[in-house]
Amino acid sequence: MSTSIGKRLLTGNKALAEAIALEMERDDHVFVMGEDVGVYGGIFGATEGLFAKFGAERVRDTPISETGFIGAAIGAAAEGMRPIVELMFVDFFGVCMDQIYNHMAKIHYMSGGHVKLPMVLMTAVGGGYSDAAQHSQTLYATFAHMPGLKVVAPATPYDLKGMMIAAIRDDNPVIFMFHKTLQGLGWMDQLDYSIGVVPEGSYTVPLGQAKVVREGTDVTIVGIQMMMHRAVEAAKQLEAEGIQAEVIDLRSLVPLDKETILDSVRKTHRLLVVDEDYLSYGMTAEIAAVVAQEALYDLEVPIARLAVPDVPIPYSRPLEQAIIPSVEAIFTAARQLVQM
Amino acid sequence: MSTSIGKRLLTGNKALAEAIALEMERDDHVFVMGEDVGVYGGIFGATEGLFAKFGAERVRDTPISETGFIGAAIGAAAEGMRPIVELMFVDFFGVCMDQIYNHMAKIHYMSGGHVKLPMVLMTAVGGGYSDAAQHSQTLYATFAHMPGLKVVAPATPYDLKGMMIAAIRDDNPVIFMFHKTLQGLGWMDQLDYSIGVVPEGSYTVPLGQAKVVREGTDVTIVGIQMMMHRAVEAAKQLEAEGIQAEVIDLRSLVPLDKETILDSVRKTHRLLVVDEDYLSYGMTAEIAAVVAQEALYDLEVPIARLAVPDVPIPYSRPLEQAIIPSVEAIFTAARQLVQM
Amino acid sequence: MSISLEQMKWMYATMVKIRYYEETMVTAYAEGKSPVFNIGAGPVPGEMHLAAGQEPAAVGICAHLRKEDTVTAPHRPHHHAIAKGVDLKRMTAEIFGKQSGLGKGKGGHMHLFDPEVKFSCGGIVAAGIPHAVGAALAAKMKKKDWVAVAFVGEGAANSGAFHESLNLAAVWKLPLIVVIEDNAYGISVPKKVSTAVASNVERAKGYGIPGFSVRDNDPREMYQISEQAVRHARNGEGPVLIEIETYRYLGHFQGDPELYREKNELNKLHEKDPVIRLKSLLESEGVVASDIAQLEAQVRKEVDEAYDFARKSEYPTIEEALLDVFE
Amino acid sequence: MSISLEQMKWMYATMVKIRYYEETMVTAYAEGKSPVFNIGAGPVPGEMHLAAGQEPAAVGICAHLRKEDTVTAPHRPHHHAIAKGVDLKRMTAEIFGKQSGLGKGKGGHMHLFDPEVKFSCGGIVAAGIPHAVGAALAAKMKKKDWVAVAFVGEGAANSGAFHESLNLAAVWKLPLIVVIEDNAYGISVPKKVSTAVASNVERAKGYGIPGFSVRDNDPREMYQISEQAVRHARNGEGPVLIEIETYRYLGHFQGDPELYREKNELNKLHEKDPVIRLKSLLESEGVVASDIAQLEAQVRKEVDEAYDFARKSEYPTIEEALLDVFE
Ligand SMILES: Cc1ncc(C[n+]2csc(CCOP(=O)(O)OP(=O)(O)O)c2C)c(N)n1
Ligand SMILES: Cc1ncc(C[n+]2csc(CCOP(=O)(O)OP(=O)(O)O)c2C)c(N)n1
Ligand SMILES: [Mg+2]
Ligand SMILES: [Mg+2]
Repeated sequence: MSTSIGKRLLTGNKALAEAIALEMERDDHVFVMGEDVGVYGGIFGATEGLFAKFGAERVRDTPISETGFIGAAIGAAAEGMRPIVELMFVDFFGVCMDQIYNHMAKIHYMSGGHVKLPMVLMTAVGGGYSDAAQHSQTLYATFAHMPGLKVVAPATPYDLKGMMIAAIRDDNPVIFMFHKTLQGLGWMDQLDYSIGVVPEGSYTVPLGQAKVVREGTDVTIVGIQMMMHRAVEAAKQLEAEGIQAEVIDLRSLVPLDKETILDSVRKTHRLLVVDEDYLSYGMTAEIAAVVAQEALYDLEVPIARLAVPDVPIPYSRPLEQAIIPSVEAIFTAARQLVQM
Repeated sequence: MSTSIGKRLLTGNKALAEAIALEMERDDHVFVMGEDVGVYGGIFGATEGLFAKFGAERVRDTPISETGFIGAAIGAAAEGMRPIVELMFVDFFGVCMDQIYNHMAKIHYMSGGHVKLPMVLMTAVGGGYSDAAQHSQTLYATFAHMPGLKVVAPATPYDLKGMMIAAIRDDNPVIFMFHKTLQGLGWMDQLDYSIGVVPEGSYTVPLGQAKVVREGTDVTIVGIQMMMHRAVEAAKQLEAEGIQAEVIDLRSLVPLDKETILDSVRKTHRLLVVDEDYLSYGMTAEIAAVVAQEALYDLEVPIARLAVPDVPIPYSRPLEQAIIPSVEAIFTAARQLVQM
Repeated sequence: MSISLEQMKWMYATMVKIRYYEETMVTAYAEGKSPVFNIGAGPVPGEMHLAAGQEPAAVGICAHLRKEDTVTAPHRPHHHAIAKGVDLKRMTAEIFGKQSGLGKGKGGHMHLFDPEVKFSCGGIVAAGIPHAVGAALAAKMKKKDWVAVAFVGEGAANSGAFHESLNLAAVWKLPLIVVIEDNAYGISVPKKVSTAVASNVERAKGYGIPGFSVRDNDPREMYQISEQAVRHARNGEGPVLIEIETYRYLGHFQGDPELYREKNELNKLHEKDPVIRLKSLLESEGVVASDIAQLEAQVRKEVDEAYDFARKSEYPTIEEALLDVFE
Repeated sequence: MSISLEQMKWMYATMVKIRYYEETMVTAYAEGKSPVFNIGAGPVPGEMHLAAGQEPAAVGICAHLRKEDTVTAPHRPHHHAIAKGVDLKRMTAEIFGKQSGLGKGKGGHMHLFDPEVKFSCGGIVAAGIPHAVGAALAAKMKKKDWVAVAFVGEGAANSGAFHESLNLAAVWKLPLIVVIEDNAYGISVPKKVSTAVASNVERAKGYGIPGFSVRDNDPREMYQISEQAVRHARNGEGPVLIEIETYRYLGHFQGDPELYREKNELNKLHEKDPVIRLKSLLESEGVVASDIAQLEAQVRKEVDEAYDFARKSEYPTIEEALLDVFE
C-alpha cells in the first residue's frame, strides 16, 4: 500500500497532522474536534496547521466538555460524518468513558451492524517528563479490554501517518494513541526516534499488524511505543553480550496480532513483555497468557513481564524514572531470561 | 475472626444490608449514598431496611449525578467520614470513572500517604438475565488494572457480609462488587447459592484471600462470583467422570492472592481460568500470566481461559447464554485439559 | 399555531398506538413470569420501562419532524420510537430478541436503532443528548435544515451530560431540541429530592437559549410549543429546551413495587388521561365516533401484527453473537 | 462590610507573597531548560501553571476562612494554597519533588495536599468541586459550621462535574462556595468560544442559589462579596456561586507560546494590577511606605526560605515509589 519512500524527515506530530490534512482534503466528511485543536494546533501538535488550512468549521475548538463533544462525535459519525476527536490526555478518559465504552464501542454491535461509527478518538499517552499521576498514564489495557474498539499505538512517524490514514478510513471506531515524547515536539526530550522518514503522499499502514523491528534468535521482547524503542536500545546492548534479541513492535492492541508473537516465541523460546502501563491486568498479562495458551511447549523458561509496578505515576523524577521500565531494566530482564 | 456460625439463612442482599447496618450502628461516620438507596432499599436490595432504621440523613438518595456524589464521597472520606456509595450498575462507571480512577485511587499515594480515603464503592455486576450490553457487565479487570483500589467480589452471603464489614473498616478505598443474581432477590433467578448461612453478629472476612472451595488433584479451576459457582457445578460433573477438580474462589482481584493459585497449580499441574468479564486483557490473562511467570515448570499442559469472547453482552437470551461461560463449557474445557 | 384536524388525528392515533403497544407489552412481559416473577424469564426478558401516560411528549414534537430529523431517546423509548415512525415489526422483534429485530436481537428494548428514520436510544441516563448534539452538528456541517431532538427524563437533567450538551449546542448554535419529560420521579426519587429547581426551564437561561414549559401533560400545548421550538432550531437560531409535566402510569420498570408513591396519585393522573382528553377534542371538532373507532382499530391492528411478527420470528443462531463487533 | 486595616494588610501581604512566589517559580522552572526548553528538565520539571495576576480571588475569600474550612483547587493552585495557609516550605519541596514535600514528592505542583489546613488540589478540570461538596456534607453531618470552597476556572464551568456538584449541594443545602476565576481563557480557548453565557452567574439560577459577580479583578470587592457568601454558607443557607473577572499574566503553563492572545492585552491588564491597586488603597488609608515595605520584605523572606528549604531537601529514595499505594 505504501508509496515509494522518500528521504523527507518529519516529527511524529507533523506526520499525524499531515495524515489528517490529507484525509480532510480527500473527504469532506472528515473533521476535527477537541480542546485547543484550533489556533493552538493541539497541545501535542497533532493538529498543527490544520486550523489555518481548514478553518474553524472543520477544526473545532471545544469547551472542556469531553462527554459532550465525544458524544457529539458519535452522533455525527452515526450520520455519516467521519470525526476525529481529540481527548487531550488519555488520563482524562474517566470524564467521558461512558461515551467511549457504552456507546462508541457498542452501538455497532447493539444495532446488529446497522449503525456504523467511522470515527477516530486520538489521545496523548505516556510519561517520563514528570507530569505526575493524572497526566502520565498510557492506559493501554483499559481501552484494549473493551470489545468494539480498535486500539492502536504507533511508535514512529511513518506508522503514525500511515495508521492515522488507515484509522480515518476504517469504518470502525478507533482509539488512536500517540505517545507525547514520540511527537518530536520542540519542548520535550529530543529523541532520535521521534523524527523519521515519512513519504509525502497518502499511504496506509494496516491496523492490527505487529512488526518485527529487530530480528533475533535468543529471546523475544514485545513492546509498544516507547517501550518498543527502549527494547531496541536494550537489544543493541544485548548484542554486545552476544545475545540476539528479537524485538516486536505491537503497534495494535486490538486487533492483536498473535501470530507474529507466537512465531517469534516458537523461534526464541523465551519471552519478555514490556509495558509502560500498569503491570497487573495489563498488556503484559494478555501477551503472556496468549503464549501460555498457544505456545506453552515452546517456552524454555518462565515468561517475564516488566511494567509500571502497580503504583500511580509519581511526580518526583527519580521515582518516576524508577518505575517506568528503563533500557537497563529491559536489558537485565532479557539477559536473565537467556541465562536461566 | 468469625464468631460461631449459626444456622440462620440469609440472602446475599440481606447479608450485605446487615453488614452495613451493623457498621452504621457501631460508627457514626459510616453513611450510605446512592440512587434509590433510601425508601427503595437499593435496586438490588443492598440497602434494604437501612432507610427505616437510620433515616434520610445517613441513607441519602442522590440525584443521577454519579460524578457529583462519588466525588462527594471522596471529599467526605478525606474529612474522616466513612461513606459507602453505591454505583447502581457497574456498567455506569464511565460517567464517574475520573473520580474513581484519578482521585479515589490516587489521592492517598499523591499525598504521600497523608490523606486517607476510608470509603467503599459498592456496585452491582453480572449478566445472564437479558439486561443487554449496558447493564450486564462485570468489568472486573477494568477496575483491577488501576493501582490504589482494593477490588473485591464475594460470591456467598457469608462472604458478602464479612467482606463488607472488612471493607468498611479498611482505611483504603474499596470497590465492592456484588453479583446481581447472587443477591437472592425475589424477582430474579432463584439460585441455591444466593442463600446461605450467615452468623448474626459482626465478623470480618479478610480482603485479599482466595479460598479453595473444593479440593481436587487433577485440574485447578479459578473463578470469581458466578463463575466460581458454575465451576463448582462443573467440578461435580467432572467427579462423575473420575476427574478431581480443585476450585478456587478468587474473592479479591486486588490484592490478588497468588499463593493460593500457585499452590494449587503446583499440585494439579493444570489450570483453567473462568471469567464473566471480557476475555482479552482481563482477569483470565492476569492469572494465566502469574502462573506462566511463577509456576511455568509445574504446568503439564497449556493454560486454558474461558470468558466472554470479546463481544458486548447481547440481549437475546440464546446469544447471551452462549457467550457467558456455562457449566457445560467449564466442564468441557476442564476435561479437555485433563485429557490432553 | 393551530392544529389541523389531520394533525390532531395523527396525534390521537399515534397516542392510541403507543398506549396499546405498552399495554400489550405489559401482558407479553408478564408471560412466563408467574407464579414467581423472574426478570430473566418469558418471551420478553430483562428490564422493561414503559411509557403509558407519557404519549404527549413524543407525539407533540414528532408531529413536526421529518424522516431526516434525528431523535435520540433514553431507556424508556417506545413512545418516541413509535412517534418517530420506527418500523414497528422490527422494533417488536428486537424486544423479543429475534433475528428479524432492528438489531438482530442484540440490542433489546433499551437499544433500538432504526437508521431509516434516524432513531436511536440507550440505557445510560442522559447519554443520548450528546448524540443528538452530534446529529445536529452533522446537519449544520452538511448545510441541511434538519433538527435533532433528544428526549430525557427530569432525573437526567441533573447529570453532567445534560449540561455539557446544552452548552455545546448553544455555543455552536446547533439545531437541537432537548425535551425533558418530567414524570415526577427518577425511579423512586421524587423531583424535589433530586433537583434544585422546580422547573428545568430555569436552566435554559444558563445556556442563553429559550426554554418552554408544558403543563399537565397537555398534548395540544406540547404540539404548539414544539412547533415554535422546531421552527427556531430549523431556522438556525440554536437549541431549545422544553420541559413537559407528564405522567408515568406504570412502575419505573415492570416489577417495580412502587412503594415510593401512593396509589391515590395514580388515580388522579388517570382522571386527566391525555388520550381521553385528545379524544374529547376530536369529538368537539366534530369527528364522529365511528371515524375515531376506525382510527383506533387501525393502529391496534398494526400493533397486533407487530407482536405477531415478533413472536413468529426466529431467534438468532448462536454464531450471531460473535458477529457485528467490527465492520 | 468594610475591611479592617488588619484585613487589608493581610490581603496585601498575601497577594505580594503569591506574586513573589510565582515570579520566583518562573525563574526556578526555567533553570535547566535552556538553551533548549525541555519540559522534563531542571529542578522543577513537568507542567507549571502559575497564577500571577489572579491573587484577588484567592485572598478575597480566604480572608474569611478558618483552618477548619476546606479549600479545593484546580491545576493552577499556588495562590489558593498560599492564601489558605498551606505550609510553604513543604509545598515548595513538593514542587521540587523532594522527600520533605507535602506528598513526599509523589504529588507535584498539581497535587498538593495539606490536611492540616484542609487544602487539596488536582489536575483534572472541575474534579475538585465534588470533593468540596463532600467536605461540606461532612461538615453538615458533623454539625459543624465549617464551609467548603471550590476554586475553578471559567473553562471548568462547562464540564459536567460543575453542574452535578452545584445541583447536589443545592438540594442538600450544603455550605459550599464555588469560586469561578474567569481569566478569559481555558488554555487557548476564549470564554466566548467555550461558554454559552457571558456570565456564569446566570447558571446559579438553575440551582436556585445566589450568584455574585466580581468585576475587574477587584480585591476589595472580592473580599466583600466573599464575606456575604461565606456568611450565607456558614449559616446553613446553602451554596453560593461567585464569578470573578481576573487576569492571567503568564501563559496557561510555562512554555505556552500564547499565539492566541495579543501582547497588547497583557499590557492593559498590567495597568490595572490588583497588587498595585491594593497598595494604593493601603496608602490612602494612611499606612506609611516603610510599613508596607516591611510587610513586603517579610513575605519575600518567607518565600525565599521556602525555596531554599526545597532546594536543600533530598530527593526520595527510589523505594519510596512503591509505598503509600495502600495504608
Ligand atoms: C448514568 C446512569 N445512572 C443511573 C442509571 C439507572 N437509571 C435508569 S433509569 C433511571 C431514572 C431515570 O429517571 P428520569 O431521567 O426521570 O427518567 P424516567 O425513568 O422517569 O423516564 C436511573 C437512575 C442509568 N441508567 N444511567
Ligand atoms: C477533564 C479535563 N479536561 C481537560 C484538561 C486539560 N486542561 C487543563 S487546564 C485546562 C484549561 C482550564 O481552563 P480554566 O478552567 O478556565 O482554568 P485556567 O487554566 O484558565 O485557570 C484544560 C483544558 C484537564 N486537565 N481535565
Ligand atoms: Mg422521571
Ligand atoms: Mg480560564
